[in-house]
Amino acid sequence: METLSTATELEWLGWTFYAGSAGLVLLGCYALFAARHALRLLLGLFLLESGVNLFLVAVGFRPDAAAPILVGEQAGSMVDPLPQALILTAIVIGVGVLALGLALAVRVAKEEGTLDLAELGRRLAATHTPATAEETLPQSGRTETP
Amino acid sequence: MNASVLMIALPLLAAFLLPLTGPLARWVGPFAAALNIALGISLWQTVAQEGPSVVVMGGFAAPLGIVFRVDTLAVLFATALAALVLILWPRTSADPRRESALLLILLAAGCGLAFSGDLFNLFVFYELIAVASYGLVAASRERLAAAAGLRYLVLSALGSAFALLGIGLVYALAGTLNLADLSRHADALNSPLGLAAFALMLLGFGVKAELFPVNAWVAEVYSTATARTTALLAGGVSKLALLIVLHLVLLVYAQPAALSLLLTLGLLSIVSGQFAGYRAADLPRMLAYSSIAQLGMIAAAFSVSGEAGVLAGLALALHHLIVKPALFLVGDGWPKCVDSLAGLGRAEPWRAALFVLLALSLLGIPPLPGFWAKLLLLKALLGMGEPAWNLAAAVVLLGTAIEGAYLLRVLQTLFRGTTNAKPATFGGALPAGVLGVALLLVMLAATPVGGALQRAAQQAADVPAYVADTLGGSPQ
Amino acid sequence: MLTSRPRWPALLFILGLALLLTALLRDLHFGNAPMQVGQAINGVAAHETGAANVVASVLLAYRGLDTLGELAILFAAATGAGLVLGIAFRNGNGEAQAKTNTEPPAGFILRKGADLMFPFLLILGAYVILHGHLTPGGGFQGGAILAAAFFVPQLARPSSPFNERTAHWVEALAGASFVLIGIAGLAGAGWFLAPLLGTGSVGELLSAGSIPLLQLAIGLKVGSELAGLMIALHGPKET
Amino acid sequence: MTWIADVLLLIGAAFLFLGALGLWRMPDVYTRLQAGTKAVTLGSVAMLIGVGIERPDWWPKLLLITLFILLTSPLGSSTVARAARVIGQRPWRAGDAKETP
Repeated sequence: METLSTATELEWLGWTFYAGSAGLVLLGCYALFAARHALRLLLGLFLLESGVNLFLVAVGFRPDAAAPILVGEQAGSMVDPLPQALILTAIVIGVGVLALGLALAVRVAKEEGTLDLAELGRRLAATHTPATAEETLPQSGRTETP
Repeated sequence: MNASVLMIALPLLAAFLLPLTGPLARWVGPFAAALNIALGISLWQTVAQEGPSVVVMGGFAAPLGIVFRVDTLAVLFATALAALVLILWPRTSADPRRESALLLILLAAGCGLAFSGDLFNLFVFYELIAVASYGLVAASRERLAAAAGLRYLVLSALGSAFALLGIGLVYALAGTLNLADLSRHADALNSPLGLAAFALMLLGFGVKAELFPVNAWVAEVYSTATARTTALLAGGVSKLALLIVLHLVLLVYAQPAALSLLLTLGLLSIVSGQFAGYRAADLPRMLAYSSIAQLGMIAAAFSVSGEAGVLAGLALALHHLIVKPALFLVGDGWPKCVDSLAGLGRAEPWRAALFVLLALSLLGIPPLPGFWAKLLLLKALLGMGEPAWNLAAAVVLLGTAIEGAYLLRVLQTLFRGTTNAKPATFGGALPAGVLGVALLLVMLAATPVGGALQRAAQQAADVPAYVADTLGGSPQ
Repeated sequence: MLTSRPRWPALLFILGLALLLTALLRDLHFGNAPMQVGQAINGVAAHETGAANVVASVLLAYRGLDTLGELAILFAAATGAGLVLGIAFRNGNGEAQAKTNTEPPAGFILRKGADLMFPFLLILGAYVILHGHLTPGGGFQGGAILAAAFFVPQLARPSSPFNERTAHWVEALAGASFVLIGIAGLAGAGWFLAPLLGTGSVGELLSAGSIPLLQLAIGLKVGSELAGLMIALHGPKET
Repeated sequence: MTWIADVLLLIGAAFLFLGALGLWRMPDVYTRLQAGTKAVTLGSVAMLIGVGIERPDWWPKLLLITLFILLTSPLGSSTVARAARVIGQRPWRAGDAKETP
């Protein structure tokens, strides 16, 4: 925009963008590490993806440049269109993965009655291997197998 | 050369139109896969005569548009994947139409991964394979298959987000996404930030390639998905993910730090995979862990810059592509627990004999192809002449010893005692037999196969030719 | 909630990651990334593709193959979801079936609102799709609006038939036509997804070669796909 | 004129923040809904007006967006509230435990 000219303003804007995207990425990572419920994990993934997308848009930013859409006979610089196209693709990919994840969660909830992924992992580890299951269970503090 | 595009477009077209084909739906998929094999063979001949070439999408030349690089390596992988998909086409399924569509999409995306010369395009095809495989994994009627699929999806999506972040960093630093163009601007990526981008991409693409920190999904998915899906993921998809890593290492990240990182992850995969395989008590899990270790070896081979490493990795990859699916198929239907396999060697001699053949080749017993692949790997690792790579050779030998211990344990169990259980139905007899015969053929035709691999490795490792082909040799 | 293990390891990890990110991002100069490809595209896009919206020309001309892959991902996700939910509802011993049948009718507000919005959403979706090469928007955005247009009435009147057969046909033919336009480019100009029909003059509705056609194919495909996906997640209707 | 726009944008941001805070701090579905709807609607409309003062040539589009928000936001929240009531969610009373979000 035309109001953005000084270097300090640009720097501030840059830090805002970077801090925003890094914050979203970190928040998403935290959700993935701390939460165990499948829906929360999927939400965390979505946050993480938003952070990545914000970063990509920030990469294409140019001071004093317009949106990459030609209106009439316009001269002057435009911001980088490529990252914008990339994030459009990335957003659609994210939606597809999220939808499939929700569908899987519906099936898991119907079949297993829980959406705690750590618990499901424990059940998965115990499916066929009575021998190894006993080895791994004590460290997680559980003794009974559901 | 445009056949390379058709190898992607036609399976996608078939997948989109599949809901409308009515009673023909059963035949569309295998037909498209067979067509892809035919296209691949014709491409192979063209490449053999005219050398590698470049296909430009939409007529927009690189680096603005997306390009396909058609060389021996790419054609080899695309054709091998098509053949694997055809061999492993499911006979029965919960929902044949949807499963066929997913398999066709996997086929198209795999060809795209083999040919594409654009970083983001590779990411899109990688995601396409990932989404198709989530559906295929969950299509199993096994209990907990959906749970395994969900955990797999979460981990894989985390990896993909990291990979996308890495790609964004690459674009921020170098201003381009075309691999050949990035190769020209490789200096811009020779910084901590560039290396971080590589590490992020390695984490992302390493999920499918079963690399060390992000392979927690492997055992649980492979032990719940159907045998054919497992065979396809372990045999085909993982190699294609490593192919991306190979392109990155050869063209863009030839810097020592990146190579050491890849080597470290590969070695950690070998060690963790072999030890976990040694501890595993059931057969699918044991095979899954062994698969992690084998892919670690391929990654270690790719970390050797230059032709020798590519050749070794290629030989290992193709060997694993034949052997591991066959092993999963042979083991399907047998009791899962290793201890209950006792006596099956007498009850089902042919099946057990096939298992022995495959296991020995996996281990690398001399006349079998697996031996030559491992020999090439050791030669390549020692050829670097640096301490880290010498250590890697020792780790590979150690891994082989552990692998020998657990595979021989299975073989011993097979031929010990007798069982009064009825022989289980061998559903995968035909595909497993075909793969076994292919292994024997490779053993008999070792010289021509070796020559072809040599040519593929030579073309792939010739970076200046790649750059000149793609960018038209134009000066900067 | 479900977490019984301590949170501080995760927090510590995140803190470390944050420090790492800050250290790395300091090297990245905001606002002057070397956008070589982007600059080059900005310079030639209008001339080469005839689209006023440069993002659309990147999406459908320069990187058309990405968009085809993206379309296939959405298709794969919808197919996979159908597969997974089909198994889930079959295993669910008819309980799910019973639940959807006893679902209470939607309220007055929702019914009236849905009726009120349907035509507007339809027009908006069509506008966004057809002007994709001129203004922000395009097939994916418009397709999502179309999907909402058909899904909201479905929420308001669960018993009214959503014509899945038609949706399947639209979905399949739209997807196929994207690939066929690509193959037509291969046959005509020698390149997959090569622009057809000439570029026209920048800024007019009928311009930009095959981009509007591709936008239309994407819009219809995404619309039918998302509507089908949401209805599949909503619960089984028939079969 | 610009300072009016700035004030409106600030008001909008403040209400959006309060809406988010309410979504987090309120004890049950119904109270959360009202925080998430009323405050957010007011916040976004204030922001849109602020943008409209800054950029007078965008008025028609902004007006359409405002109308759309005013139409859909209450529709959505009333539907969610109704669904919560139908499945038997009891409104929160003083002394009840706060629901975990």
